[in-house]
Formats: sequence, C-alpha cells, structure tokens
Amino acid sequence: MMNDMAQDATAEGGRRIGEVILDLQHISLSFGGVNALTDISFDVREHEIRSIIGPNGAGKSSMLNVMNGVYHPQKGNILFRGEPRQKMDPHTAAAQGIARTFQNIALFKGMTVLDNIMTGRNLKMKCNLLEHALFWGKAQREEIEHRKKVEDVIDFLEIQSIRKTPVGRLPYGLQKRVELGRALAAEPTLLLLDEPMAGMNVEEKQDMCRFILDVNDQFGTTIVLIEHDMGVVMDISDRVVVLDYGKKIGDGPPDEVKNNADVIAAYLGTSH
Amino acid sequence: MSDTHGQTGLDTFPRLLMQHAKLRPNRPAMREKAYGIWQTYTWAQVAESVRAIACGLAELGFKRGDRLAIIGDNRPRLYWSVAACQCLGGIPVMLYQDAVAQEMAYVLQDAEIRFAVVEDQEQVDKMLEIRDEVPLLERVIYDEARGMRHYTQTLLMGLDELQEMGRIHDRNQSDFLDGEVAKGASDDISIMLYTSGTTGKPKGVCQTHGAFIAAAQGGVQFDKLTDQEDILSYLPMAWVGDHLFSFAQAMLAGFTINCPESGETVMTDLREIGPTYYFAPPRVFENLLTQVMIRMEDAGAIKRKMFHHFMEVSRRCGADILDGKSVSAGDRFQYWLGNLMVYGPLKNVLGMSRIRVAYTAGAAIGPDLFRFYRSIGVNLKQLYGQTETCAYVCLQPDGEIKLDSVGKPAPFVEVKLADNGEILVKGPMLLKTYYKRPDATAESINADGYFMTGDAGFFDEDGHLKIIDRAKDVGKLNDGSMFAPNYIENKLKFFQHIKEAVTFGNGRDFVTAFINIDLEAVGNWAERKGMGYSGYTDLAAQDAVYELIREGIETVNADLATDPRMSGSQIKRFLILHKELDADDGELTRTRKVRRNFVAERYQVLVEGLYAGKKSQYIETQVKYEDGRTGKISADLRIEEVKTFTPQATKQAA
Amino acid sequence: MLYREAGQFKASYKEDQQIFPIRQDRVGMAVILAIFFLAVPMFASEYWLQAILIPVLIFSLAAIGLNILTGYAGQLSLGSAAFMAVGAFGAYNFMLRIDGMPFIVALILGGLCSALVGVAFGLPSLRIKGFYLAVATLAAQFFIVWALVKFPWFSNHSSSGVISAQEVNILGFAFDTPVLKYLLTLAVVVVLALLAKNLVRSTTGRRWMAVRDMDVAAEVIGIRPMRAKLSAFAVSSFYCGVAGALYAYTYLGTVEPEGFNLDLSFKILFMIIIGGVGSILGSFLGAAFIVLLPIFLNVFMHSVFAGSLPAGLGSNLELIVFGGLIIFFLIVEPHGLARLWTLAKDKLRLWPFPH
Amino acid sequence: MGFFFEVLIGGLLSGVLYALVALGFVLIYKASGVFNFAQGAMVFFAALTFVGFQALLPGWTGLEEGSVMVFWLAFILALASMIVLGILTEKVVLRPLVNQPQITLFMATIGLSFLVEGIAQAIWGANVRALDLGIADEPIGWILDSADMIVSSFDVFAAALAGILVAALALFFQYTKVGRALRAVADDHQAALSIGIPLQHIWAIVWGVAGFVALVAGLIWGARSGVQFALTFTALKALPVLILGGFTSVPGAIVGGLIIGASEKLAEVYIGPFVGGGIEGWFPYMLALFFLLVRPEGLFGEKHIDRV
Repeated sequence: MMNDMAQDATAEGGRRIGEVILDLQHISLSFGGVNALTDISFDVREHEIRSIIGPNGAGKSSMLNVMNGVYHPQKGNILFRGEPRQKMDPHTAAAQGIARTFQNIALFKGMTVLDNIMTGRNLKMKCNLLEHALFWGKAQREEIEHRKKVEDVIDFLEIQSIRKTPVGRLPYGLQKRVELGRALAAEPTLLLLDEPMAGMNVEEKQDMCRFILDVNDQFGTTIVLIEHDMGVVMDISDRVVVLDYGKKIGDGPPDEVKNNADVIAAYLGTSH
Repeated sequence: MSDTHGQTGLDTFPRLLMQHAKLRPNRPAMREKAYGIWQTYTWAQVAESVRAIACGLAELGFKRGDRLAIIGDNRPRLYWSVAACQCLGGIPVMLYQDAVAQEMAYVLQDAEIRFAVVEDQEQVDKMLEIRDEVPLLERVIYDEARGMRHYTQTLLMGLDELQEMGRIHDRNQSDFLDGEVAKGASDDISIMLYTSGTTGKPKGVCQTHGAFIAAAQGGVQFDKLTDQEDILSYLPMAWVGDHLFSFAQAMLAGFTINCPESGETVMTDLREIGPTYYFAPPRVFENLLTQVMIRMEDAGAIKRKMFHHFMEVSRRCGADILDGKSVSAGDRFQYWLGNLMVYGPLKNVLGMSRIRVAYTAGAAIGPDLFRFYRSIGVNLKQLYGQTETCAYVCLQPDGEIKLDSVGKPAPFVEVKLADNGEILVKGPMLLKTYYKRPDATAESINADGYFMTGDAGFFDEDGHLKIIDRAKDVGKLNDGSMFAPNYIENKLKFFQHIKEAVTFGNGRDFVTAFINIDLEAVGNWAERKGMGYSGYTDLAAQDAVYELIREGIETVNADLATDPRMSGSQIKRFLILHKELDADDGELTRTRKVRRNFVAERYQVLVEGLYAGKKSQYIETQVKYEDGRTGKISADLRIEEVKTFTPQATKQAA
Repeated sequence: MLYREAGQFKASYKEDQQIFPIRQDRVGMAVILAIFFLAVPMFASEYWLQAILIPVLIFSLAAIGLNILTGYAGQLSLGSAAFMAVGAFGAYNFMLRIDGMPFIVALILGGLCSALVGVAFGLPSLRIKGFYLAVATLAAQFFIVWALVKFPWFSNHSSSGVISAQEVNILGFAFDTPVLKYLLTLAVVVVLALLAKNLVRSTTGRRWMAVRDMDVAAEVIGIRPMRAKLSAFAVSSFYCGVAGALYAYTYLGTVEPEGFNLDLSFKILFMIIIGGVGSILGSFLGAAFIVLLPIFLNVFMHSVFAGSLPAGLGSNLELIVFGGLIIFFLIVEPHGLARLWTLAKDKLRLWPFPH
Repeated sequence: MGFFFEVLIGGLLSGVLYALVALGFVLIYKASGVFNFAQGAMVFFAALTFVGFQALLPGWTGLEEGSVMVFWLAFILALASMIVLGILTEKVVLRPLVNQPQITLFMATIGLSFLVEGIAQAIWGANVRALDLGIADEPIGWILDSADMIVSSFDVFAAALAGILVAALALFFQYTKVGRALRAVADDHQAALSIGIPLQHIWAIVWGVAGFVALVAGLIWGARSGVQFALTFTALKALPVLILGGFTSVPGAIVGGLIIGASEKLAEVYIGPFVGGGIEGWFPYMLALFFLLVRPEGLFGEKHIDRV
C-alpha cells in the first residue's frame, strides 16, 4: 500500500530533487560535557524526503534541534541555502522557511484546532497590536485572508469536523495531524518532522504517510523526517542518515542503507 | 410559484433555470459547507456555471441525446452538471456513488455512456478500473482535483478546465447555448434513473421534463412551497427522491439547496442550516429517535422525568394540535409548557426548528416513530411513489394524517386498484420508457395507460391509500391464509432493538423469521444491564438478547392476532443471524432493502433448520470486509419458539 | 434551552468570526448593555452606584489587565495594584501640570505611563518564568509604592503622597454626580473590554496564548517570545493603569500610594482566579464577586450576631472565605465562574440532552 | 568601621531568620515541587498558637505563668497544631491538585496563606502579643567592651538556635531512613516510588517538618518584634532569599538569607539616606531581580536545559 504510494510519488512525480538546501558540516554538540552529536556531516537536497534513523538516544532529535536553531552546536558549520549560519534562534529559522513538529506533541493546549493552525501563519500576518485591538478593516481582512489559507490546510488534512475543538480533547493521532497542520500553515520550504507516526495505529500511519508524501509532492516541500517505523522510512525516503550514539554510521538511499553492515549491526540487528 | 408553470415556455428545466437567474439573480440557489462556512451561490452564479459546463461539454463533442453519467455525493457542481447536460438536450444518468466499479460498469454499458462527470479521485479510480469494459467512455471529468496530479490518462479532465473551456466557447458563440436551450421540448427525456430492483438487472427509467415538472409542480402547489425554503441535500443523487426534492422542486419553486460538508457531518450541517423543507427515509428518522432516547437515558433523573412527562403530553395531544383539532385548554397549556421545555429545544438540537413540511417515503414508517415527530410539532408526512412515477403518487394532506396510510392521490394523479389488489396509477408523471427495454415498458404499463406499481393495497373509507406489501410477495400459507412478509417485517422493525427481519411462510405451514438486532440499541441496553459482549455475533447469541427479541415478536404476534386477515401469519420460530445483513454481501440493495430471495438462498440451511424443528443450526458464511478482502465466519445459531395467540383470546385481552 | 441555533449558519468568515456568533448571545448582550446604560442610571441608588457598581467596573478593568498578562500570556504578576498606582498618579500629574489637559487624554497617558513601567518590570520575564517572575513583580509592587511615597513630586508635595483628583470635565461637561461618574466609568470599561476581546481573538492574542501554552513551540513557528511577553506586559499594565486612574477619579477621589498595596494586588489576582483565568467575561464576574462578597458577609454577620459582632471577626472571616474560595475554585473549577457559565451555556445549547 | 560591622552583623543575624523561613520553603519545594507561599502565614500561625497556648495553659492546668513547664507544653501543643495543619494542607489542598501546573499550586498556596492567617486570628485574636523566650535583647557586654560594637545577645542566641536547627535537619536528611527517602523524592519522584516509599507519607512528613521550622522561626521572630500580622510580610522576604539561593538548595537558603539580611541593612544605612529611606522594604526584591537577570538558576541551583 505505502510502497505503491512511494512509487507513485517518485516514478510519475513532477518533483525534481534539486540543489543542496541545508548542509551540515562536522556538527558536534554536547551538554555539560556529554556528547550528544559527534562530528556529523550530511546534507539535505531541495524537494527530497530525508530520513534520520537510529536507536533511542542516538541523537536524532538533537540533530533536528540543531537544524532549526533550538540547540547551538559547539563545533561545525551549517549552511542554509549556501549561507553559513553561526548562531540562530528558532524564530529566525522559522522566518527562513523552516517549520517542524515535535516528538512529544507540542500543541497549544488551551486553543482550538483552528487557532493552533492560525498561529502557524503568524509570521505572515503584518497587522500591529492597535489594529488587532480595533479588529476592523485591515486587521479583519487580514484575519479572513489567512483563515482561508488555514481552511485549505484543514481541508488538506481532512480535519474539518474538529475545526473548533480544543486540541486537548483530541485523540493522539489527530493531535499529531493538527501539529503537522500548524507547521504546514507556515508554508515552509523545509519541514522537520520528529517521529510524526509514533504511537499511531496502522490506519493513522497510512494517513500520515499519505499526507507527508502529498506535502512533498504537491508543494515541493523538502522534508527531514525522524521515524522509528523502518517500513515507512524505507518506503518514503529518498535518502536516509543513520545515527548511533551521536555518530553517523550510514548515509544513502534506503536500499543501500538497508544493506550497510554497520547499520545492521547497530540498529536493524538489535531491534528486528 | 404556480404562475411559472402557467407561463408558456417554462416547460424544461434549463428554461426554469434561466428564468430564476433573471427573476431572482441574487437569491441563494445553492449553498455548500466547505472550508468552514456555507459557500453560497446565487441563481445568477449557478446559471453562469451551468452555461460554462454545458458549453464545455459541447466543446468536447457532447451531442443532443447523449447520456452523461454523474457520480458522486451531493455537490453543487454535480447538480450543475445535471442542468448543463439538460441544456444541451442530453440525458443525465445518475449512479449511486457507493456502488463498486463492477456495478457501475453495467450501467455505463447499458446507457452507452461517452461522458462522465465524477466527484473525486475515488470515482475516477473506479472509472479507470472498468475502462476496458466500457469502450465507449471518452471522457471522465472530475470535480475535486485533489490527488489527481499524477493521473496522466488523456481520458481525464478537470471540471475547472472544462468550465474554462466552456466560458471561452460561450464568449465566442454567445447564442449557442440559448439556441440549444430553445431546442428543448417538454417531452424530451430530462433524466435517466436506474431502479435498483430486487430482481434482475437495473433498468434505466426515462423521465421527461414534463413529467418531473408536473410532479414538482404538484408538490409545490400541494404544500405551498416558496422560494424561501431551505432544503438539505444529502440523499444519493441517483435516487428519485433526491432528484424530485433537491432538483426538480428547487428548480420550479426557486428555493435553496444546501449540500453538507461530508457524510459524517450531515447531522451537524442539518442543525446549522435548519431546513424548512426536509425529506428523509424512515431509517433516518428512526436513527434520530433512537439517538434521542439513548442520549436522554444519560440525563439526570429529574430531567428524564420531565422529558417523559412532556412526551406523554405530546402523545396525548401533540398530533391533534398540529392537525388543528380541538384540544382542551389544560392540555394546550401543558403542550405550550412542553414546547418551551422539551419539544422546542429538542427540535432545535435536531435541526428541525424551522421545518414547515417534512416527508418520508421509501419504506414503511413505524406508527410510534411517525407519531413522535408529529407530536413534537414536526409536520412529518408520508408520500408514496416510485422511480417510474417521479416518486409522486400519493401525498398526505395537512390536517388529514393517518399513521398507516400514505395519503390521497396527489394533484394530476389518478389511482385505481386492480382485482388482485395491485395499485395502478396514471398521470403526467409516468415514465416515458425504460431505456432500451420496450418489453419491460410494455409489461409495466397496461393497455389503458396505467402503470402497474407491483404494490398491493386498498383505499380506506376516507379515500386514503393503504399499502400492504409487494403484490408479488404476498403469498399463502399451506392453510390458505394470506402471508404478507413485508407487512410483518415492518411491524418487527418498528421495535428499536430489531434492525432487519426476514420472514418466510409462502407454501409453508407456519411463519418463521430471521432477525438482525440493532447493534447500537441492543448494545446500549446490554451496557445498562451490565452485560459484556465483544461484538455483533457475540451479542446476538446471548440468552438475554434472545429473550428481549422474543418479547418483541410476541407483541407483534398479539398485534397480528387482532387482524382477521393476518392472524394466521403469526411467527412461530425465529433465529437471530450471526452477522448483519450487508449491501456489500448482496443481501441488501443499495437502498437497504432486503433481497429476500437472495437471503433465502444464501441461508438455505437456516431456513431448513427453522422448519425442521431443530434447536440449533450450524452455518458458515463468506463475508466481504470493508477493505475488499473476504473471510469466513461461522456460528451455531440457536432457534427459538415464540408464543402465538388465538384471534379470540387477544381480542379479549385488547 | 433558550438557544435556538438551527438555521443560524455562517455564510462568510466575517460572520463566523464574530465575538458572539450565536444570535441569542448578541441579543442577550444588547439587553445587558441597555440595562447598564439606561435602566441602572435611572433606578440605582447612590450607594449602589458608588459603593458597588463603580468599583466593580473599575476592578473588572484591572482584572482584564491582569488576565491579559496571566490568563492569556501566562505570566504571573503580583504587582497589579502598583501599576494601577502608576496610572492614577500619572493621570493626576498630566492633569495637574498641563493646562487644559482633556481628561480622556490624561486617562490614556496615565495608562501609557503604566505600560512603560510595566514593560520595564516585564523585562526579567524574558529570562525567568513562573514564581521567579512572581517575585520579580513583587519588586515592582514594593518599589513603586515606595517611590510614590518618597518622591514628593509625584503627589505635588502633599503629605504621605495623598492626591486629590481634579474635577472631571469632558468638553465642558462636568462629571460630578455619581450617576455621571458611573456612566463615564461604564463607557470606558465597555470600550476597553471590547478592545481587549478583539486583542485576545486576534493574532496578538494567539501569540500570547502560544507563549503561555508552550513557549518552545511558539518560538519554533516564528513567534518572538520577547515581543509577545512584553506586549502582554504593556497592554496589561495599560489596562491596570487606566483602572487606577478611574479608581482615583471616579471612585475614591482621594488616594494615597499605600492604598495600592500588595493586598489590592492579591485581590485582583483572586478576581481572575475566581472569575476565570483567560476569560474577559470572567474578569467581570470575578470583580463583582470579590466586591460583593465582603458586603454580603457583613450583612450576613450582622444578621447572625445581631450587633454583638466580635471585634475583627468580620475581617478574619473575609480572609478565611477568600482563602478557602481560592483553594476551592483551583481544585474544583480552575477556570472559575466563566467556565461555569460556559458549561451552563453548553448545557442550554444541548438541552434537553445532557451532553 | 565598627559601625559597618555592627550593621553587617545585625543584618546577618536577621538574615538568619529569613534563612529559617526560606528553609521551610526549600523543604517543601524539594519534596513536592510546591512553591509554598503560605510559609510566612505558617510562621505567623505557629507563633500565634504558641503565644495563645502559653497564655491559656496556666488557667487550664494551674501551672505557674511563665514557667519552663508552660513553655514546653505550649511548644508541644503548637508543634502538634503545626503538624496537623501541615498534614491537613497536604491532604485537603495539595493532593487534589497533584499534576496541576506549578503556577496553579502556587496560587493555591496564596489562598492557603489567607486562610491560615484568617484562622489564626479568628482563634487567637488580632492583637499584637508579646513573646518572651527568657533571652534578654541587650548588647553583649564583652563585645561592646572589646570591639565597641553593639551585638544583641538575643540575636546571637537566635543565630545559634538556627544553626542548631539547620545542623539537625542536615543530620536528619543524611542519616535517617525518612531523610534518605526525602532526598530520593526530591531527585526523582518515579525513582522514589520504585524503591517503595509511599509518596504521600513523605509529603506529610515534609509538611510536618516545615511546620516545625516555621514554629522555631515564629518563636524567634515573635520574641524579637512581637507576634503580629506584619510577620507575614516580613516572611515574604524569604522569597528573594530563595531566588538568590535557589529553590532546591538548603545551603543556598542559608547563604541567601545572610546576603539578603546583610545587604538590606547596609543598603538602608548607606544608601537609604540619599533617597529618603525606607528602602529596606523593596531592596531585597530589587537585588533578587537583578540577580535573576544574571543568574536565573540561583547561587547553587543547577543549570536547566529545556528538552525539546
């Protein structure tokens, strides 16, 4: 099933894998002397689906956090669209078109699905506080204009019936979907997904898989994905990076990675 | 709106549409819940879109008399495609959207379809699947572009693209379409609807503009419908009822059609729109009532008591108040109070506050069910009709509602009974022909021009028609007494715990029954009693459930015993089926009617078991799962006896 | 039960985004406004106006201010009273020192002074959260009151900082009777409440709530926590400041810095806890509750002890009841009276169904 | 110079008192993650209860007023009251709020402080009461003679008492089973559960111990400046102490207390005159505020990294 979809996307796809968009060079990150990442280099190309896999504690989430500026590596260079960046805040990353989801759902619990996704558009909303207070004319028009975009996202993710539900009341699988929606609302060029399918049942996984492929395909969004389900990863990824204990032990197309001896030993061998 | 009909020239749907675009260009013709709000289209916009689609179709080579298949949920653009097709003098052919590809292949072949407008990727996939079997199919036009990016087949085209094409065409030859509309005649076929038919292959019923306009006209007149009505269109477009209510009547009266967001949101959308005019088959009303009762069970004791008290009041006088009969001042006050506390709010949460007229048809409706809605002030009425009669034969007039009749013959309709009790009808709404089936046409319309409905019934003293059963299903027990299976089954199904029932008895000594329990109602009942169960099969086999069902059947028996014509067909033995009858397994039609013969054949062993006097019977059945896989389930079904009543004894008891 | 929503469908986003999307709510609101603008001035006694309605309105405004900061932006403050003081003294000085200063402008300027001070004391919120921040706002509370007492310039050199509000005069019309003061207060409060509601349902409000609910995620989608928090401090303090100015001008007439003490800050905090954290409506309910409760208790005690009221029992009972209620609400209904109303409304909308 | 030291020592000694109150905060925070704003109210409650019993006991028992017996009986009764109060608080207020956001718990303890103050005054009256521990509040002669500094014997006694208390607590934590359990809880609730210690049990003990600390602090403070409502405000000064010392550090509480005590006195004496005096009221808070900006985790707290 998923295999079919993956082939659809690559075989017939109108998407072309392009230039390197994000280049990570010799990244090392440590917390209080404990090394989380050691000398890791890899790149992400435009329009591709790039997966990061590895056993628990391999440093996958840290890697994502480095990418969008939550963590600052002690060593190494990051080039985004060829521009080196030294220190960067997450909101600067967001302004550059990097959006992400989190391993543990990080929705705004007190808000509805609609409002959560609306926050995803906040960078594109230009009205100031006074205009918001009046909520008349420009501010109202802006709100409506962005509501339309958000409704597109809601439609895309097929969550119309929960539009006005507070996110706290939703089941886990739907919350994950809403979180993806919030990231999509920002119309990112680079989307980082941290275990988008963790804890889901088969049907939910299939849906999520379809959404990820559709996003990649329809909007040309570059996707970096962390996922535990090897079936999914091998199906939908263009290239896979394998981490273990903060070190890179494999990198390449799924088939190549699958047959890499180190990877089998460190990861596949132990968990399968 | 009666004036429109009187005017000459407004005798086809395209002309009606163009007239509305002129008369009320800014009134809403359609709304669709999409992207969180009710997107509204005015008559002018609709007419413009219809023109575009029509011109687009013409550009593709669609010719006068061509059939256009239309497949999908109730979407505005699909309704527009119907109108567009009619503009060109074509014949729209609606298909049930949940049919599987193979079922569709037959219709597409039979109707020699060259063009199809379908809703989305799902339907496109079906078309592609059967493409080789329907070589005539030239173009499949899809409404919803989602997921269609990688379909490269030249067969396919987006409706957007078609409309764009049509607009250019219309600009270049602005009088083309008007010319096409002008060519249309009242006697042209306006639509082809396939009857699902309990036996044989479906037949295409060809109806003319004149027939549907007459049927719509009669209904509009009868219930004084105006252009202010709102109706929710959620029943399959391929069903004659939807075409009459959501298309023909709307086109005639100029009222607003509202399309729900999706199948799951119908109830919410119903509540939001609050239609003034509503149509639903009995099962929808039944599900609603079941839900009302289940939800009320969870209410606090005081509220529940209040609810039941006022329900009692409404049973006593609600229907009379609605019918304008005289009611005591005390009851009137109680009813007023009840309306404030219960009926009003209840109608509000069900989305029925604004209903002026509601109809039900398609199957018998239980008297309790029917009375419930009327007594809380919903003007629910029954009508009677077939695809062949534009669903328009009898209507219940306001103020003259009888629970067990389908009302009086509608305006322009003549009804008479054949010697064997079969109902015969005549009028402007009769079908022109079955498509390519002169034999069937000849068979169903007799020499005097009456359509033979195949239903058995009689007129009561007030001239109201009462339906008993399908004429051909009415059989005899070995002792010669009448056996009307539908009649009995309907009585059984009026119990909330029984979802489906199939009875046997023709040519037998006594009557037996298969029962399907209602999983929701019985499940709820079981939960309240603290019974555990793992699913339908498990629940259906439990002793307490058998006991519950037996009580229901005994009540039916007691009721049957009071009618001298029916007392012989009391049920002696029954069993509860181990699976729910399912359209996917061919046991039900797409309109959820039981296919009696098929069921009897498929469960032959069980029928034998019932008559062989066994205590239980083993059965193994193939089933189709939702994902298309098949599997086997087996069970050892218990067979139980039921008490029957002598006609004498119950008369005394009653 | 009273709701009849069938047929109230939204055909545009504008309709969908109204403050009161349900017609019955709009009607209800109009009726309430009519009562407070028309009926109350006609029928309410001077005592009701001066001792109850005016303070309730003013405290509602202060509670809205604190709610914006605490309820919406998630930053706890124990210094609301101090910001009220800044507003009161600010407005006083603008009126005093600038000839022909229109009152409304002074009110706004007073609020802006408070907003500035609020931003200054909100700066630590960029690095600290939760009760660390609460302690930081305590610094504002003590420091501001101290400064207003110690620097006589603020109070025009009156003893111990007491100021007497000038006459309120708008476009030559003197607001000198309780009814007029009430109407002025009401008008200001209604307008500001509307603006607050608009803010919290706009992008500004969503940014605040995002920072409140999960600041890391907020930052990742491009919200600058610094701006969000400081804007919340500014708006919150503005509201408190205007409330403080009204407190001086339409309620008490004469105020001293010590009147804006920690107790008052706590009172405002209690208003939002009992009324409803994160609710504009709750701010009104909480303010009314906290103002009315002591009055009710007083009446109650007098009827129980019939004149032989043990000394101090009244005020102690007030402490006990306040404290007990806070704990009760936090445990039983952390979203306060506003949530109770929401629940009741949901019930009414679904009536006769229980859920 | 002598004057400087005199002020410094005076400040340090009152800092000891802040430290004592702060200690109560730290204990509870460490064990249950609750920032107990009501600690000040508990100090007030404890002192008032002690004084109340001290006044009533002679009448009840016929013991001689002011005798050692009365003192200890009152102490025991007050301690019992504190333990009851602590356990009740834990059961009635905090347990239903388990798993709520910390800020909610914090607000609950603000409510609690009102409740406790109200109850205390409703029972014992709102008058200022004198409390005599039998220690004279007069300059110690030899220091006055040798260094020409005024150092109160009471202050020294109080400091010594506080020192003993801290030492005792340290021993309690280090060497008793309950103490070890407490530390386990502070480190990791899950871990504590897994070694089989009933969490609720521990919380009750902690609240009891916090009550005891509050009683000692209340006695000393009450003896010095009378038992009155203002005690609760003075106790608020423990908040900046905590910010300096960190919420989880016992040594932090002590060092923080000393710093706050000393600096507020020095500031009052050396800066106060230039700005009109009375800066003692806010100086500790401002100090804490600036400190926060530099080192949000406190003197001894650990740097905290947000995991994402």
